Amino acid sequence: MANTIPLSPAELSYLHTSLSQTPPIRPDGRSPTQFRPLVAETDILPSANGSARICFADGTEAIVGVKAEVEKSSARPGATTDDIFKNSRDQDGDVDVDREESDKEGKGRDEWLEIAIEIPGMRDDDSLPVFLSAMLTEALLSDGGLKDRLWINSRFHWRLYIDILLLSQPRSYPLPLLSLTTHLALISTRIPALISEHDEDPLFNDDWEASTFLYPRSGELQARSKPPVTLLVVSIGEAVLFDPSRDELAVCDSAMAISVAQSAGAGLKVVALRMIDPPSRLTAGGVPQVLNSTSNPAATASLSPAEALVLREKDQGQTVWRPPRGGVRRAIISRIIKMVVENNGVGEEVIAGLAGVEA
Amino acid sequence: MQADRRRVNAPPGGTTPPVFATPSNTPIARPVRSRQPDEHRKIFLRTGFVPSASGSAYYEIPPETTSQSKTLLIPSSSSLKITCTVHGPRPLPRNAAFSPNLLLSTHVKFAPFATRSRKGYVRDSSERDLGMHLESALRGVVIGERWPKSGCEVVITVLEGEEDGWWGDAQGAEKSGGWGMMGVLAGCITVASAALMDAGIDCVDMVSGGVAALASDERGNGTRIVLDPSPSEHDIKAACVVGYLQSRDEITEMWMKGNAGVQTEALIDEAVKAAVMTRSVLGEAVKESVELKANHTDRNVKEKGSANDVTMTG
Amino acid sequence: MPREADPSTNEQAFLLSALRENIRLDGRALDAYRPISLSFGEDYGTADVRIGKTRVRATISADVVTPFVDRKFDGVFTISTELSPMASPAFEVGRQDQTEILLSRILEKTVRRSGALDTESLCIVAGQKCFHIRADIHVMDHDGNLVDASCLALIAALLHFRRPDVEIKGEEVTVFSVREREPVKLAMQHQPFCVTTSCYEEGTILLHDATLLEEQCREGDVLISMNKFGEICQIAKYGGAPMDGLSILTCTNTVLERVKIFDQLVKDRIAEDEKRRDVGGLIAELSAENDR
Amino acid sequence: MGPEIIHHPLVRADGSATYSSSLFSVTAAVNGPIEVQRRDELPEEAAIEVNIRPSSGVGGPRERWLESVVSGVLRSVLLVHMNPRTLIQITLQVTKEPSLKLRRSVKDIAALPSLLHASFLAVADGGLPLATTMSASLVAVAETGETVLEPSEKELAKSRSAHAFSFNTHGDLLLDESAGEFDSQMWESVCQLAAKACADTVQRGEDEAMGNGAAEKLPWLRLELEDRAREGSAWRETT
Amino acid sequence: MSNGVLTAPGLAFPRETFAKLTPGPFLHTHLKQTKPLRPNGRTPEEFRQPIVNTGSLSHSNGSTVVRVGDTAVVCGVRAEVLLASDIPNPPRDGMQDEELIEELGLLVPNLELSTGCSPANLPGNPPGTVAQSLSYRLLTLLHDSHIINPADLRIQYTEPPTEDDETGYAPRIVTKAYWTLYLDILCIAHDGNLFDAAWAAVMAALRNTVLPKAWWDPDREMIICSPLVSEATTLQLHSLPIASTFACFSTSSHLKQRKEAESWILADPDSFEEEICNDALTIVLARHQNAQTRILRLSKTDGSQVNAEAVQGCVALAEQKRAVWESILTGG
Amino acid sequence: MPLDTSTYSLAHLRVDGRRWNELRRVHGQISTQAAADGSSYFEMGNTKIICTIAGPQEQRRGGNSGQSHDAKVEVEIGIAGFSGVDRKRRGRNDKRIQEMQHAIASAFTHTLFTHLYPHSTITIHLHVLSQDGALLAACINAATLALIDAGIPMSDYTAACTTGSTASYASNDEAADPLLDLNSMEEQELPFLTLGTSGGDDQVSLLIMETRVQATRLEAMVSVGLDGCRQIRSLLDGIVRAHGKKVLEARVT
Amino acid sequence: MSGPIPLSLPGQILGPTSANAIGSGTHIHGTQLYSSVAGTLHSTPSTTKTVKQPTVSVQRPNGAGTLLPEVGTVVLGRITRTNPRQANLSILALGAQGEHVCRDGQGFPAIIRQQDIRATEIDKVVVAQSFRVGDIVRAVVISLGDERSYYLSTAKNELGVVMAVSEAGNAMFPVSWKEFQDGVSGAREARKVAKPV
Repeated sequence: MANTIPLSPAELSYLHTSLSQTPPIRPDGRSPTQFRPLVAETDILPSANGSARICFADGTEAIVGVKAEVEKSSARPGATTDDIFKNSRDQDGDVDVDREESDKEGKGRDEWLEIAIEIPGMRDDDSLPVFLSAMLTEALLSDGGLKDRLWINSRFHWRLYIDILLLSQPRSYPLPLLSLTTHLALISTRIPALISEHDEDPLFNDDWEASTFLYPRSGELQARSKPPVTLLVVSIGEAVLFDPSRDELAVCDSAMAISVAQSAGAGLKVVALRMIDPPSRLTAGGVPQVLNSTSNPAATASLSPAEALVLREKDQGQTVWRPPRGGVRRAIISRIIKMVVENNGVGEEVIAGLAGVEA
Repeated sequence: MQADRRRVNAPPGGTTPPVFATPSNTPIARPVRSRQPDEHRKIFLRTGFVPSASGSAYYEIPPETTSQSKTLLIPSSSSLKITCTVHGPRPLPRNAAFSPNLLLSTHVKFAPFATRSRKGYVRDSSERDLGMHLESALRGVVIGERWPKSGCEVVITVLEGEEDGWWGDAQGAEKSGGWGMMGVLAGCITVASAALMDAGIDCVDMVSGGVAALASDERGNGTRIVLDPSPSEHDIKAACVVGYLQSRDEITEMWMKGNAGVQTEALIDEAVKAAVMTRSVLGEAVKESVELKANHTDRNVKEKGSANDVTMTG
Repeated sequence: MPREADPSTNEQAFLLSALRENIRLDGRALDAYRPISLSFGEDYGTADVRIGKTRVRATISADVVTPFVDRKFDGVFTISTELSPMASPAFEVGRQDQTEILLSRILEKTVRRSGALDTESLCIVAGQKCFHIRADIHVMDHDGNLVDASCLALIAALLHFRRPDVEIKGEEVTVFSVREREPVKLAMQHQPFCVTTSCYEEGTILLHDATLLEEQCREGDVLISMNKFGEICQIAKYGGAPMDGLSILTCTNTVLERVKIFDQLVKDRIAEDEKRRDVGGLIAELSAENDR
Repeated sequence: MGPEIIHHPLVRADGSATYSSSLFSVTAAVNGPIEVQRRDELPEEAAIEVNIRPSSGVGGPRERWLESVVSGVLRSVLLVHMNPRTLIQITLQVTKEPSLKLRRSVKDIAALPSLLHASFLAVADGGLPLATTMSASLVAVAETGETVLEPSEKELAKSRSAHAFSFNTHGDLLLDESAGEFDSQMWESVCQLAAKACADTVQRGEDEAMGNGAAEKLPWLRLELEDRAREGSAWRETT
Repeated sequence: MSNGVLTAPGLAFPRETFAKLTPGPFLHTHLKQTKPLRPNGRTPEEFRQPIVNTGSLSHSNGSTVVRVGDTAVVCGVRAEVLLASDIPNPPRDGMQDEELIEELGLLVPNLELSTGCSPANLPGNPPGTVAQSLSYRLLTLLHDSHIINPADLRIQYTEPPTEDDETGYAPRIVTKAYWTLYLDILCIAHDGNLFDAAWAAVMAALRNTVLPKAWWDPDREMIICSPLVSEATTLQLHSLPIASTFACFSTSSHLKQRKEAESWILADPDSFEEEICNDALTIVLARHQNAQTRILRLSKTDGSQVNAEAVQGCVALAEQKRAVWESILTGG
Repeated sequence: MPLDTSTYSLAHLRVDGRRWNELRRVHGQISTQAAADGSSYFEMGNTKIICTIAGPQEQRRGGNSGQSHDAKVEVEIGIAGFSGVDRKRRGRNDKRIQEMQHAIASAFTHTLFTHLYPHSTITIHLHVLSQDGALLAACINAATLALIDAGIPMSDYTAACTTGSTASYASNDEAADPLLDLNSMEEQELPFLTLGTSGGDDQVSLLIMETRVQATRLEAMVSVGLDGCRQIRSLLDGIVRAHGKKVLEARVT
Repeated sequence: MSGPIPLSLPGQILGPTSANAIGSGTHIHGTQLYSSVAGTLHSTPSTTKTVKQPTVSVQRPNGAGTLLPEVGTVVLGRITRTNPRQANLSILALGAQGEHVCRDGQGFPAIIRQQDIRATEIDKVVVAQSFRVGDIVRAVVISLGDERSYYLSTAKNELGVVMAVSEAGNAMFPVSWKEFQDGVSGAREARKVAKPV
């Protein structure tokens, strides 16, 4: 993360100790699984197929616009011709393929979905935007449903552009904000109804009322047709915190982004998970009392760098702050996964919360 | 018609990769996994092939020669060739601010000829993303505070990348792809780790990469978990890469894609197994180079010898 | 890296106080231009313009390309303005700065957008082949008023240029080299020129053809492009000191006068040049029909 | 016809010159010694930056290569150690090229002498400290095997090999770019021919038969330098 | 002496340190020995032997890894199809065949240095002057040497006689497309004299470049290729030009008398030598079967120490090297 | 589809039902975003802009930029991919956008009291959410509001609008009538200019025209534009006062 | 050395911290001492009474002790520019005899301030008479300095210029604590000379 942490070693170790209590004491008094309050609205842009805006209490604000355009499907370059298409493989696919979708199943392509993230003061090939869009893309693609729904006929498909604008300088890691906004925007996204048939050039009903939702709401699909959400989780000692603030990120042992989607059984499934390099690793370590040249110059003057190192090492971040080393234990990871996916766990809570927005 | 003014450009007409048609009389079969589900492909790893760099390493998973590789121009099974050089610790660039720790930066680039469809010269988002993954894998390992106000670049060139799927498979590239990338990442983690050792930068452990995948079981339906999957051999549903520290049983980097459902944790455990296997190779390679250097230096003390004759083992 | 040094406070004060008495440091009248010279190169399509110490050279070149998919019936016309340290050490190689962006934008609007060059006439086979006319602006010396000079050079060069002749037989397209066939002129629809007016003292003092020093001291400027028929092709007043609407309108009149002079100048020079290289009256013909 | 030299055609640049041969015409501008960017700074020398701009289009690998060749020659001519930690910036604007279509390598080689002469004259005009005077010449070998000094477009187009040479006043070989097909004897003779041609441009009263235009250069340059010196000391006499 | 210690009192630095602190004198002390020996243990006119390894890249039509000492380059050849109809300004019939490749730009060599191959080359940067110059030199040399027969790159099609043209006409053969060869050269490890290595890599890669059988399919209106190895053809090269590069180390300086200066010519310089040497001389020799060797390219830049005789000497050395390398490249 | 320009005459209505001298609906909000030093949301018809201000703050990537001691005004325009009819992304270094940025920056450099903030930067971020004509004008108005919200002293509002002229430049008829505040469809068909005023009594601080038009028509266009700017100015003023009122009330209670 | 040297790889346990004092190339995790570099394992018995455990350290095989300048490190560098207040140099090698050579081309940027050149009569020091661009200097690191340069000092006898080239371009040798002499012309030039060791 580009922006540097404005906290002193003392502050860092204070935060760390208070957060590693059980239960952890968060600076803003939230419970470990609690999210920060936010204001949200959808369908704010006439020119887009779907849109949403979310504003966090700390003023960070994001707008997402979804636009769908018809595009001619191109034959893959370098591909082989018909002869090979014959021995296409088993059409296994997911267990729960409903009729209406089945003919499209497996026909969608990754490149039909394009996510672009703009963050003020950053070029779009800076690491943060790239990382974020990669994370959101793989979450959306992981359930084949979405891209399959983009299939129109063998010659044409929808191209879905998701443009994500962060309107404010990234105060904290903007991932949750962007993910939630995207979720809302996609839920509200509508696609014109197709009136042409089969492989002829597609014709659409220009009546907006007739348009269908990209994530169908009617019927038994209800359960499975929700875009995924990506949550940011950090671990500090034994504690696990959701939607961490910047300060909390600055002292965490590990951070990970975990994307969940609703699966048929109304339960949640993990569709993507990746660890994030926590900014805490770049923080400055504190100076142990024994090494404090101002308090006891006599002692420190004689010390060679090697000896100083030894003393630091011995301290092991007990008395003063030391940037975390190593990674995270498997036990914690599986605990996090559980907290997210379990029935009425954090994941469901969040999705339910967002569902309320459209009302 | 936007020509790159820093390179020799393609003819203005623009070119397309060849399209192949297989005569129907020559059958083409998807390569089948010959090794056990929990068996890793052979890994070749060497360090110190770029003497001018602080550290360097070369990583290779040689392709398995199938019957078709002789008859067909198109490679049926995929392989992996990765080089890595480490420069540093060295002074930070002029514009950089003071940093109390080692600023480790990673850079992953595919060679234009590394994949079936030609790669561009500038890093695309997937390559940048790979770099980020690697960064989080390595930053957890190096003891940064021992290297104040200095930087360290880890540069990786992928000469040959894992396939995303089976070329003959009409849907291969269309099903949610990027499986190859995960194999590449595992390789990057291991090779970078070796190069860091070679550079002599303090690390809490030797991090090694491992992949496992949840693939549909070729024999009958259902799924099974396989180590070190070669995407061309499997129909992958979900996969997981880890950067694993064996001695502390910790994970510095994890990347999971697809829906593993209830098997999620099993998948992670398998990936860790794979990482443990690569670690042994890593250990061997590093030991070897250490011995080599040790003898070399005290030989240098005795009779002066050119620095060139013993390196270049890769 | 080395940036254009700002004039000293005294220098500025001196220049301004002189202006208040309608005196310019080089003794010109406020609306007067420095001596202008226009000359052409040996081969077609290169024009060399000097306005005082400012010197700009425009070179036109043509080659055959495939047209853009969205404009099947148009040829391609691009103007490149890359400033080099030759003009002033302040210009860095390969880094486009404010001056360059504005220069290229103004030329773009004045010449391209106003349809001075008939791009449809550059089409050879719709959607397949067309000419790509490329104009390179080389600023050799920078002593202010780059825009006017560049625009003048560009128009002159375009008028002077001749593209290779083509022949279409069904599918077959033959592009003849200069040696094989007499190349043909470009189809110009009108000749716009740009005149920059610099303003001082809250827009009360207006002057033309500012030198670099005068540019550094000015409060704002208005760039107006017109052709001799009194059509405005472009106006650009980017912020700066405000001036009242009327004085802008009056500006256009003085600009028109200046544009007519430019137009005549180019015409004469072209004529001279053609006389010089005229062979068997062929070109006389061409120019004749061009006047119609 | 020999080359045509316009001295000090530009106002802004510290030194400038335009050199036109029958093939190319190049305007060179020199700024320097000027402030250098920290990353290019050399502790004990002046950095030399050459920038070549084609008459139409933007520069590419070809220009970068020509630049490195030209700067290589200039470095052995300029007394770079006299202005350490500065920059000598040379911009070369090509304004005329052969109209005939030449093989790429031939065209490049043909361009070198013009580029070198133009930049050297500009550097001299800019009053930068020089270790020696240099001159360059172009030779082509026809299919028949005969050598042609300062060949025309047509001769180049038909040549079997093309050679660009540059020598300094001591007769040291500063540059040779030869391409085509030839053997070492041929190269030997071409080299001698070129050396002679370059030498002629450095002695007064050279034979006009030579017709090598660069010949007029040195006396002109010498006079020019003398003028400069006189101007420089003029104020002494007056006071 | 031999381990390069200068006659400065109280100084016994390790070789490496001396090389770093005072490279010039360090090299000088080595060369001014009665039997000049370079710090890298080679004699002045000694070349490094290449190690060539071809066909290792599965996604390339042809590939090589060439190692010369500690310089290592990888070259991959990728063939793509250029449709004749896509060429905006196709060559006129008048043009002689051998210029075709240059005219159409069918060979596209690009050398990549920002691979971390040395501390000086930062990753991610676009090609700098050095890389661009090298790429361009490779390009022009490829054109000048005429090693590839343009016919091999043509994909032709025999048009069936249409009813309207009277019978007895020979069926018209048209070139529907051309093979374009992308030669990407990655420098993996950089220890001097990149050009020789890169050129050798290109040669070796082209030698084992395999082009699939390709034909025009009038129904699909596209070029179709056969994936069968049996039907593919290997590229034939007319000759095998070899490049030899020399550097010159000289004690001359503007501060000293010219006559005081001594200089040595070093064959195949490593990067340490390239740093402190001035002149650079590259000679490219080619030998057509049972003809005598000819010079394709001779370029001498960056200095004033190498005179004509010296050049002739180098040509002789280059010929020796050419013979050796040719056998290695063809053997390998 | 080309508009039938004949239908334009002072009597008739425009395609969207407006009269020739009628502005589209203008709507604006102030301090919409807590995180920014100043912010605004501004609509002209279907053109929607969000503006945020950062600064005055210390100069980024330090040092010799700006030899002058006054604050430096920087503008960053981001045009959202979904803002247009069909989706397209503009690169940061699109020259048209850079030109707009320059125009806006130099317009405000003159009205803001930059001398109060030596060696500092005032950055204006403009996010274009939806465009339907008068893009530059809308940006300027949005920036004015946001700068007021940021509390940066200025000599006066800068208000901007566009004016066009009926009958495309081809025909030379004198019967051409001026039009106020064009939408994107009209902009495609008719010559138009963007006018920005500041400092009262018709002081033109910005005037940009990119289409070819007879000089004789300019006068009419400009005078209509000046009138339009007066209207805009008062609208902006209304928005500011309303907001100020709200704030004060909030204080009281 | 005789016999196979015991090797150690990062992450390898070297024993409990209670029984081993930590040395270079190692780190502590929990109660155990771990290796942190790949290299040769050395255990040196304690010298002082206070600590009884042996110090365990892992040394990098290529003999490089430190890779970075630390406070107290003696370094060798070349002067790149001088002004009346300070001399800039780039550190090329670490260690009194430059045991570890910096791979990187330009080396670590460093500064010797006027007051750090000499131990005595600090106020009288003239930078131009102590260093010239191109001199090779032996100095000690006194602070990590600012974000750019390390701060060095030559305020010791054995520190200062060790190699220099005269204005005539010839190698020189030290003749006094403040002068070098041109080997050819015999001309003398002022320097802060390092006492030959």
